[in-house]
Amino acid sequence: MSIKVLYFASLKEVFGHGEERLKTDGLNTVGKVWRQVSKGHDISQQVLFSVNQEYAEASSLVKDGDEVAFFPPVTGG
Amino acid sequence: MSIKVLYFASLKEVFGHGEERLKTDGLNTVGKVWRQVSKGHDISQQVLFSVNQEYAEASSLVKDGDEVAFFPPVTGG
Amino acid sequence: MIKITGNAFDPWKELATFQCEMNRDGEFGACANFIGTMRDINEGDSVNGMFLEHYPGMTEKHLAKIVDEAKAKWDVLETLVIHRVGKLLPHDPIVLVAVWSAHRKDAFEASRFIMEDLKSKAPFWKKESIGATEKQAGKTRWVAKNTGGY
Amino acid sequence: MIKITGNAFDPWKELATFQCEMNRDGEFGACANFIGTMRDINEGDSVNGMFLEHYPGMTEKHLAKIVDEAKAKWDVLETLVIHRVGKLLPHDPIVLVAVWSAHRKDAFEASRFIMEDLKSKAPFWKKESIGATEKQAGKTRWVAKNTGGY
Repeated sequence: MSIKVLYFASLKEVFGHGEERLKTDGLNTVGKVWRQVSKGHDISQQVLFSVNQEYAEASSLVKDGDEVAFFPPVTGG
Repeated sequence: MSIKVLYFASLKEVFGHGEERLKTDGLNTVGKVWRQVSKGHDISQQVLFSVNQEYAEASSLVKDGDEVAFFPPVTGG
Repeated sequence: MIKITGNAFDPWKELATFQCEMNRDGEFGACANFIGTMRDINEGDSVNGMFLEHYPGMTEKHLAKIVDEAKAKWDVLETLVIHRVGKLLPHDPIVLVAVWSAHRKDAFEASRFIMEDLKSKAPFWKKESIGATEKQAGKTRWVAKNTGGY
Repeated sequence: MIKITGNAFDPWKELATFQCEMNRDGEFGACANFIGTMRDINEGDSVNGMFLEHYPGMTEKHLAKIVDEAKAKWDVLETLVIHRVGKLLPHDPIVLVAVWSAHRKDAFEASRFIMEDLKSKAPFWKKESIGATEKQAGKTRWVAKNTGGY
Protein backbone atom coordinates (compact mmCIF):
# COMPACT_ATOMS: atom_id res chain seq x y z
CA MET A 1 0.00 0.00 0.00
CA SER A 2 0.97 3.62 -0.43
CA ILE A 3 0.40 6.81 1.58
CA LYS A 4 0.92 10.53 1.11
CA VAL A 5 3.39 12.05 3.59
CA LEU A 6 3.53 15.80 4.30
CA TYR A 7 6.12 17.87 6.19
CA PHE A 8 5.59 21.42 7.41
CA ALA A 9 7.63 24.39 8.59
CA SER A 10 11.10 23.49 9.91
CA LEU A 11 10.54 19.80 9.10
CA LYS A 12 9.88 20.68 5.48
CA GLU A 13 13.30 22.35 5.46
CA VAL A 14 14.98 19.37 7.13
CA PHE A 15 13.51 16.97 4.58
CA GLY A 16 14.04 19.33 1.65
CA HIS A 17 10.47 18.79 0.41
CA GLY A 18 6.93 19.14 1.72
CA GLU A 19 5.33 16.07 0.21
CA GLU A 20 6.18 12.56 -0.88
CA ARG A 21 4.47 9.26 -1.63
CA LEU A 22 5.64 6.35 0.43
CA LYS A 23 5.34 2.57 0.04
CA THR A 24 4.17 1.50 3.46
CA ASP A 25 4.52 -2.27 3.46
CA GLY A 26 4.95 -3.12 7.11
CA LEU A 27 4.45 0.49 8.23
CA ASN A 28 1.01 0.18 9.83
CA THR A 29 1.33 2.93 12.47
CA VAL A 30 2.28 6.59 12.37
CA GLY A 31 5.23 5.89 14.66
CA LYS A 32 6.62 3.29 12.26
CA VAL A 33 6.22 5.67 9.32
CA TRP A 34 8.04 8.38 11.29
CA ARG A 35 10.93 6.08 12.22
CA GLN A 36 11.28 5.13 8.55
CA VAL A 37 11.26 8.65 7.08
CA SER A 38 13.32 10.29 9.86
CA LYS A 39 16.18 7.79 9.56
CA GLY A 40 19.41 9.68 8.91
CA HIS A 41 17.92 13.08 9.74
CA ASP A 42 18.99 14.99 12.81
CA ILE A 43 15.72 16.05 14.39
CA SER A 44 16.02 17.42 17.90
CA GLN A 45 12.64 19.09 18.23
CA GLN A 46 9.23 17.78 19.20
CA VAL A 47 7.27 16.36 16.25
CA LEU A 48 3.48 16.22 16.00
CA PHE A 49 1.57 13.71 13.87
CA SER A 50 -1.67 13.81 11.93
CA VAL A 51 -3.55 11.24 9.85
CA ASN A 52 -6.08 12.48 7.29
CA GLN A 53 -5.86 15.99 8.73
CA GLU A 54 -6.62 15.00 12.33
CA TYR A 55 -4.12 14.83 15.18
CA ALA A 56 -2.81 11.31 15.72
CA GLU A 57 -0.58 9.36 18.11
CA ALA A 58 2.47 7.28 17.31
CA SER A 59 0.25 4.22 17.73
CA SER A 60 -2.46 5.44 15.33
CA LEU A 61 -3.06 3.07 12.42
CA VAL A 62 -2.24 3.99 8.84
CA LYS A 63 -4.02 2.46 5.85
CA ASP A 64 -3.71 2.60 2.09
CA GLY A 65 -4.31 6.06 0.65
CA ASP A 66 -4.00 7.89 3.99
CA GLU A 67 -2.50 11.36 4.29
CA VAL A 68 0.06 11.41 7.11
CA ALA A 69 1.69 14.68 8.21
CA PHE A 70 4.62 15.53 10.47
CA PHE A 71 5.15 19.01 11.87
CA PRO A 72 6.68 20.93 14.78
CA PRO A 73 4.63 22.50 17.61
CA VAL A 74 2.21 25.06 16.17
CA THR A 75 2.88 28.79 16.54
CA GLY A 76 -0.09 30.56 14.97
CA GLY A 77 -2.34 33.32 16.29
CA MET B 1 -23.32 71.66 59.71
CA SER B 2 -24.85 70.99 56.31
CA ILE B 3 -24.37 68.38 53.59
CA LYS B 4 -25.50 67.82 50.02
CA VAL B 5 -27.65 64.70 49.55
CA LEU B 6 -28.19 63.06 46.15
CA TYR B 7 -30.64 60.37 45.05
CA PHE B 8 -30.42 58.38 41.83
CA ALA B 9 -32.60 56.21 39.63
CA SER B 10 -35.61 54.68 41.42
CA LEU B 11 -34.67 56.46 44.66
CA LYS B 12 -34.84 59.82 42.91
CA GLU B 13 -38.41 58.91 41.94
CA VAL B 14 -39.31 57.79 45.46
CA PHE B 15 -38.01 61.06 46.94
CA GLY B 16 -39.40 63.20 44.11
CA HIS B 17 -36.09 65.03 43.71
CA GLY B 18 -32.46 64.19 42.99
CA GLU B 19 -30.75 66.65 45.31
CA GLU B 20 -31.25 68.45 48.61
CA ARG B 21 -29.26 70.26 51.26
CA LEU B 22 -29.61 68.84 54.74
CA LYS B 23 -28.86 70.19 58.21
CA THR B 24 -26.95 67.37 59.78
CA ASP B 25 -26.75 68.26 63.47
CA GLY B 26 -26.37 64.92 65.18
CA LEU B 27 -26.16 63.01 61.87
CA ASN B 28 -22.48 62.05 61.88
CA THR B 29 -22.69 58.78 59.91
CA VAL B 30 -24.16 57.82 56.54
CA GLY B 31 -26.46 55.36 58.27
CA LYS B 32 -27.92 58.10 60.46
CA VAL B 33 -28.43 60.40 57.48
CA TRP B 34 -30.21 57.58 55.65
CA ARG B 35 -32.52 56.81 58.57
CA GLN B 36 -33.40 60.51 58.74
CA VAL B 37 -34.16 61.04 55.05
CA SER B 38 -35.88 57.70 54.47
CA LYS B 39 -38.36 58.16 57.31
CA GLY B 40 -41.89 57.83 55.96
CA HIS B 41 -40.78 56.42 52.61
CA ASP B 42 -41.54 52.85 51.65
CA ILE B 43 -38.22 51.56 50.39
CA SER B 44 -38.03 47.83 49.89
CA GLN B 45 -34.93 47.57 47.75
CA GLN B 46 -31.27 47.48 48.61
CA VAL B 47 -29.68 50.94 48.95
CA LEU B 48 -26.03 51.78 48.33
CA PHE B 49 -24.20 54.71 49.91
CA SER B 50 -21.42 57.02 48.78
CA VAL B 51 -19.61 59.93 50.44
CA ASN B 52 -17.81 62.43 48.22
CA GLN B 53 -18.26 60.14 45.22
CA GLU B 54 -16.72 57.05 46.80
CA TYR B 55 -18.58 54.01 48.06
CA ALA B 56 -19.26 54.18 51.82
CA GLU B 57 -20.68 52.02 54.61
CA ALA B 58 -23.50 52.87 56.99
CA SER B 59 -20.83 53.56 59.61
CA SER B 60 -18.82 55.96 57.40
CA LEU B 61 -18.43 59.42 58.94
CA VAL B 62 -20.04 62.50 57.41
CA LYS B 63 -18.65 66.01 57.89
CA ASP B 64 -19.67 69.53 56.97
CA GLY B 65 -19.82 70.12 53.22
CA ASP B 66 -19.79 66.43 52.27
CA GLU B 67 -21.69 65.06 49.29
CA VAL B 68 -23.67 61.98 50.32
CA ALA B 69 -25.51 59.88 47.75
CA PHE B 70 -28.07 57.07 47.96
CA PHE B 71 -28.81 54.77 45.06
CA PRO B 72 -30.04 51.30 44.13
CA PRO B 73 -27.75 48.50 42.87
CA VAL B 74 -26.07 49.60 39.66
CA THR B 75 -27.16 48.21 36.30
CA GLY B 76 -24.81 49.70 33.71
CA GLY B 77 -22.78 48.11 30.96
CA MET C 1 -9.21 56.99 27.71
CA ILE C 2 -12.62 57.09 29.39
CA LYS C 3 -15.63 58.59 27.67
CA ILE C 4 -19.19 58.99 28.90
CA THR C 5 -21.33 60.06 25.99
CA GLY C 6 -24.95 61.02 25.39
CA ASN C 7 -24.56 60.27 21.68
CA ALA C 8 -24.72 57.00 19.77
CA PHE C 9 -21.25 55.67 18.98
CA ASP C 10 -19.84 53.21 16.45
CA PRO C 11 -17.58 50.83 18.42
CA TRP C 12 -15.52 49.77 15.39
CA LYS C 13 -14.82 53.36 14.35
CA GLU C 14 -13.93 54.29 17.93
CA LEU C 15 -11.52 51.33 18.13
CA ALA C 16 -9.93 52.10 14.77
CA THR C 17 -9.46 55.79 15.59
CA PHE C 18 -8.17 55.23 19.11
CA GLN C 19 -5.75 52.49 18.06
CA CYS C 20 -4.36 54.74 15.33
CA GLU C 21 -4.03 57.76 17.60
CA MET C 22 -2.50 55.90 20.54
CA ASN C 23 0.45 55.40 18.18
CA ARG C 24 1.91 52.22 19.67
CA ASP C 25 2.16 50.11 16.52
CA GLY C 26 4.71 47.36 16.86
CA GLU C 27 4.43 47.35 20.66
CA PHE C 28 1.05 45.74 21.09
CA GLY C 29 0.52 42.14 20.03
CA ALA C 30 -2.93 41.82 21.57
CA CYS C 31 -6.19 43.73 21.74
CA ALA C 32 -9.11 42.23 23.63
CA ASN C 33 -12.32 44.15 23.61
CA PHE C 34 -15.93 43.84 24.62
CA ILE C 35 -19.00 45.61 23.30
CA GLY C 36 -22.30 45.54 25.15
CA THR C 37 -25.32 46.27 22.96
CA MET C 38 -28.95 46.95 23.79
CA ARG C 39 -31.18 43.99 23.02
CA ASP C 40 -34.85 44.30 22.07
CA ILE C 41 -35.97 41.78 24.66
CA ASN C 42 -35.29 41.46 28.41
CA GLU C 43 -36.76 39.04 30.93
CA GLY C 44 -39.22 37.85 28.30
CA ASP C 45 -40.59 41.32 27.49
CA SER C 46 -40.13 43.37 24.34
CA VAL C 47 -38.13 46.50 25.06
CA ASN C 48 -38.44 49.52 22.76
CA GLY C 49 -36.06 51.91 24.47
CA MET C 50 -33.95 52.62 27.51
CA PHE C 51 -32.83 55.51 29.65
CA LEU C 52 -29.38 55.28 31.15
CA GLU C 53 -28.81 57.44 34.23
CA HIS C 54 -25.40 57.97 35.83
CA TYR C 55 -23.80 59.91 38.68
CA PRO C 56 -21.74 62.64 36.98
CA GLY C 57 -18.43 62.89 38.77
CA MET C 58 -18.53 59.60 40.66
CA THR C 59 -19.03 57.53 37.50
CA GLU C 60 -15.89 58.97 35.84
CA LYS C 61 -13.88 58.66 39.07
CA HIS C 62 -14.94 55.07 39.56
CA LEU C 63 -14.12 54.07 35.98
CA ALA C 64 -10.68 55.69 36.30
CA LYS C 65 -10.12 53.68 39.47
CA ILE C 66 -11.08 50.39 37.75
CA VAL C 67 -8.68 51.11 34.90
CA ASP C 68 -5.87 51.96 37.34
CA GLU C 69 -6.49 48.70 39.19
CA ALA C 70 -6.31 46.75 35.93
CA LYS C 71 -3.05 48.49 35.02
CA ALA C 72 -1.61 47.58 38.41
CA LYS C 73 -2.59 43.92 38.01
CA TRP C 74 -1.64 43.31 34.36
CA ASP C 75 0.88 44.54 31.79
CA VAL C 76 -1.41 46.87 29.92
CA LEU C 77 -0.31 49.34 27.25
CA GLU C 78 -3.55 51.23 26.61
CA THR C 79 -7.24 51.08 27.55
CA LEU C 80 -10.37 52.55 26.05
CA VAL C 81 -13.69 52.65 27.94
CA ILE C 82 -16.80 54.24 26.41
CA HIS C 83 -20.22 54.22 28.09
CA ARG C 84 -23.42 55.60 26.69
CA VAL C 85 -25.90 57.58 28.85
CA GLY C 86 -29.30 59.14 28.22
CA LYS C 87 -31.89 57.79 25.79
CA LEU C 88 -31.01 54.62 23.88
CA LEU C 89 -32.75 52.53 21.26
CA PRO C 90 -32.49 48.75 20.71
CA HIS C 91 -29.30 47.76 18.83
CA ASP C 92 -27.42 50.79 20.22
CA PRO C 93 -24.00 50.00 21.67
CA ILE C 94 -24.04 50.71 25.42
CA VAL C 95 -20.48 50.04 26.49
CA LEU C 96 -17.07 49.40 24.98
CA VAL C 97 -14.04 48.15 26.92
CA ALA C 98 -10.77 47.59 25.07
CA VAL C 99 -7.30 46.69 26.32
CA TRP C 100 -4.05 46.63 24.34
CA SER C 101 -1.05 44.69 25.63
CA ALA C 102 2.08 42.96 24.37
CA HIS C 103 0.71 39.45 25.09
CA ARG C 104 -2.80 38.06 25.02
CA LYS C 105 -3.20 36.92 28.63
CA ASP C 106 -3.01 40.48 29.94
CA ALA C 107 -5.49 41.84 27.38
CA PHE C 108 -8.01 39.03 27.97
CA GLU C 109 -7.92 39.23 31.74
CA ALA C 110 -7.75 43.01 32.09
CA SER C 111 -10.64 43.62 29.68
CA ARG C 112 -12.87 41.16 31.49
CA PHE C 113 -11.87 42.55 34.88
CA ILE C 114 -12.72 46.11 33.83
CA MET C 115 -16.02 44.99 32.35
CA GLU C 116 -17.06 42.99 35.43
CA ASP C 117 -16.14 45.79 37.81
CA LEU C 118 -18.01 48.27 35.63
CA LYS C 119 -21.13 46.07 35.63
CA SER C 120 -21.08 45.45 39.38
CA LYS C 121 -19.90 48.83 40.72
CA ALA C 122 -19.88 51.76 38.27
CA PRO C 123 -22.85 54.01 39.04
CA PHE C 124 -25.12 53.61 36.03
CA TRP C 125 -28.81 52.69 36.12
CA LYS C 126 -31.03 51.41 33.32
CA LYS C 127 -34.71 52.14 32.95
CA GLU C 128 -36.42 50.11 30.27
CA SER C 129 -39.42 51.08 28.19
CA ILE C 130 -41.51 47.93 27.82
CA GLY C 131 -43.59 46.96 24.78
CA ALA C 132 -42.89 46.37 21.12
CA THR C 133 -43.25 50.08 20.33
CA GLU C 134 -43.02 53.24 22.44
CA LYS C 135 -46.69 54.11 21.82
CA GLN C 136 -48.02 50.67 22.57
CA ALA C 137 -47.42 50.61 26.28
CA GLY C 138 -45.65 53.55 27.85
CA LYS C 139 -44.75 51.25 30.73
CA THR C 140 -41.25 51.67 32.14
CA ARG C 141 -39.27 49.79 34.77
CA TRP C 142 -35.88 50.11 36.40
CA VAL C 143 -33.65 47.12 35.77
CA ALA C 144 -33.34 45.56 39.24
CA LYS C 145 -29.84 44.14 39.18
CA ASN C 146 -27.08 43.07 36.80
CA THR C 147 -26.36 39.37 36.51
CA GLY C 148 -22.91 38.12 37.44
CA GLY C 149 -20.45 37.62 34.63
CA TYR C 150 -17.95 35.16 36.05
CA MET D 1 -17.41 32.23 9.54
CA ILE D 2 -13.82 31.07 9.19
CA LYS D 3 -11.41 32.79 6.81
CA ILE D 4 -7.79 32.01 6.05
CA THR D 5 -6.39 34.85 3.99
CA GLY D 6 -3.12 35.70 2.27
CA ASN D 7 -4.07 39.39 2.24
CA ALA D 8 -3.78 42.06 4.91
CA PHE D 9 -7.13 42.65 6.65
CA ASP D 10 -8.60 45.48 8.71
CA PRO D 11 -10.09 43.87 11.83
CA TRP D 12 -12.50 46.73 12.56
CA LYS D 13 -13.88 46.73 9.02
CA GLU D 14 -14.23 42.94 9.08
CA LEU D 15 -16.10 43.14 12.40
CA ALA D 16 -18.38 45.94 11.22
CA THR D 17 -19.20 44.17 7.95
CA PHE D 18 -19.73 40.75 9.51
CA GLN D 19 -21.90 42.09 12.33
CA CYS D 20 -24.05 43.94 9.83
CA GLU D 21 -24.42 40.97 7.50
CA MET D 22 -25.07 38.40 10.22
CA ASN D 23 -28.31 40.33 10.72
CA ARG D 24 -29.01 39.49 14.37
CA ASP D 25 -29.50 43.01 15.72
CA GLY D 26 -31.53 43.00 18.90
CA GLU D 27 -30.59 39.40 19.72
CA PHE D 28 -26.97 39.88 20.71
CA GLY D 29 -26.12 41.86 23.83
CA ALA D 30 -22.45 41.00 23.86
CA CYS D 31 -19.54 40.81 21.46
CA ALA D 32 -16.13 39.81 22.78
CA ASN D 33 -13.29 39.79 20.35
CA PHE D 34 -9.55 39.43 20.20
CA ILE D 35 -7.06 40.69 17.65
CA GLY D 36 -3.48 39.42 17.53
CA THR D 37 -1.07 41.78 15.79
CA MET D 38 2.52 41.33 14.64
CA ARG D 39 4.99 43.14 16.90
CA ASP D 40 8.34 44.50 15.69
CA ILE D 41 10.27 42.79 18.47
CA ASN D 42 10.36 39.19 19.75
CA GLU D 43 12.60 37.59 22.36
CA GLY D 44 14.68 40.75 22.45
CA ASP D 45 15.35 40.87 18.69
CA SER D 46 14.02 43.29 16.12
CA VAL D 47 11.74 41.55 13.65
CA ASN D 48 11.17 43.04 10.21
CA GLY D 49 8.84 40.47 8.72
CA MET D 50 7.24 37.07 9.10
CA PHE D 51 6.12 34.14 7.01
CA LEU D 52 3.07 32.26 8.21
CA GLU D 53 2.76 28.69 6.93
CA HIS D 54 -0.32 26.53 7.41
CA TYR D 55 -1.66 23.11 6.49
CA PRO D 56 -4.35 23.77 3.89
CA GLY D 57 -7.28 21.51 4.67
CA MET D 58 -6.36 20.53 8.20
CA THR D 59 -6.17 24.15 9.38
CA GLU D 60 -9.71 24.92 8.22
CA LYS D 61 -11.02 21.62 9.61
CA HIS D 62 -9.37 22.20 12.97
CA LEU D 63 -10.71 25.76 13.28
CA ALA D 64 -14.22 24.53 12.42
CA LYS D 65 -13.89 21.91 15.17
CA ILE D 66 -12.80 24.53 17.75
CA VAL D 67 -15.76 26.73 16.87
CA ASP D 68 -18.15 23.78 17.12
CA GLU D 69 -16.74 22.92 20.54
CA ALA D 70 -17.23 26.50 21.70
CA LYS D 71 -20.82 26.46 20.43
CA ALA D 72 -21.47 23.23 22.33
CA LYS D 73 -20.06 24.67 25.57
CA TRP D 74 -21.56 28.17 25.53
CA ASP D 75 -24.66 29.97 24.24
CA VAL D 76 -23.12 31.52 21.17
CA LEU D 77 -25.04 33.29 18.41
CA GLU D 78 -22.27 33.91 15.86
CA THR D 79 -18.51 33.58 15.53
CA LEU D 80 -15.95 35.09 13.20
CA VAL D 81 -12.39 33.74 12.91
CA ILE D 82 -9.87 35.24 10.49
CA HIS D 83 -6.25 34.13 10.25
CA ARG D 84 -3.58 35.59 8.02
CA VAL D 85 -1.07 33.39 6.16
CA GLY D 86 1.90 34.12 3.87
CA LYS D 87 4.17 37.13 4.16
CA LEU D 88 3.43 39.62 6.95
CA LEU D 89 4.93 42.91 8.05
CA PRO D 90 5.13 44.32 11.58
CA HIS D 91 1.83 45.93 12.72
CA ASP D 92 -0.18 43.58 10.47
CA PRO D 93 -3.13 41.88 12.17
CA ILE D 94 -2.50 38.12 12.31
CA VAL D 95 -5.67 36.76 13.86
CA LEU D 96 -9.18 37.87 14.76
CA VAL D 97 -11.59 35.88 16.94
CA ALA D 98 -15.02 37.33 17.67
CA VAL D 99 -18.04 35.86 19.45
CA TRP D 100 -21.54 37.30 19.66
CA SER D 101 -23.95 36.11 22.37
CA ALA D 102 -26.96 37.31 24.32
CA HIS D 103 -24.99 37.68 27.58
CA ARG D 104 -21.38 38.60 28.25
CA LYS D 105 -20.17 35.49 30.08
CA ASP D 106 -20.63 33.33 26.98
CA ALA D 107 -18.88 35.79 24.66
CA PHE D 108 -15.93 36.30 27.02
CA GLU D 109 -15.35 32.62 27.68
CA ALA D 110 -15.99 31.32 24.17
CA SER D 111 -13.71 33.89 22.51
CA ARG D 112 -10.86 33.09 24.86
CA PHE D 113 -11.40 29.36 24.48
CA ILE D 114 -11.30 29.59 20.68
CA MET D 115 -8.19 31.77 20.80
CA GLU D 116 -6.32 29.47 23.21
CA ASP D 117 -7.20 26.37 21.25
CA LEU D 118 -6.14 28.09 18.02
CA LYS D 119 -2.79 29.10 19.54
CA SER D 120 -2.06 25.66 20.97
CA LYS D 121 -3.46 23.36 18.27
CA ALA D 122 -4.36 24.96 14.93
CA PRO D 123 -1.66 24.08 12.37
CA PHE D 124 0.06 27.40 11.70
CA TRP D 125 3.81 28.07 11.90
CA LYS D 126 5.64 31.38 12.09
CA LYS D 127 9.05 32.08 10.64
CA GLU D 128 10.52 35.41 11.69
CA SER D 129 12.90 37.58 9.73
CA ILE D 130 15.32 39.03 12.27
CA GLY D 131 16.95 42.47 12.14
CA ALA D 132 15.65 46.03 12.03
CA THR D 133 15.33 45.90 8.23
CA GLU D 134 15.02 43.06 5.75
CA LYS D 135 18.35 43.94 4.06
CA GLN D 136 20.31 44.27 7.28
CA ALA D 137 20.37 40.66 8.27
CA GLY D 138 18.52 38.18 6.14
CA LYS D 139 18.52 35.87 9.13
CA THR D 140 15.33 33.91 9.69
CA ARG D 141 14.15 31.57 12.43
CA TRP D 142 11.12 29.45 13.13
CA VAL D 143 9.27 30.49 16.27
CA ALA D 144 9.83 27.53 18.57
CA LYS D 145 6.62 27.43 20.58
CA ASN D 146 3.67 29.59 21.59
CA THR D 147 3.45 30.70 25.21
CA GLY D 148 0.44 29.59 27.22
CA GLY D 149 -2.38 32.06 27.55
CA TYR D 150 -4.20 30.97 30.71
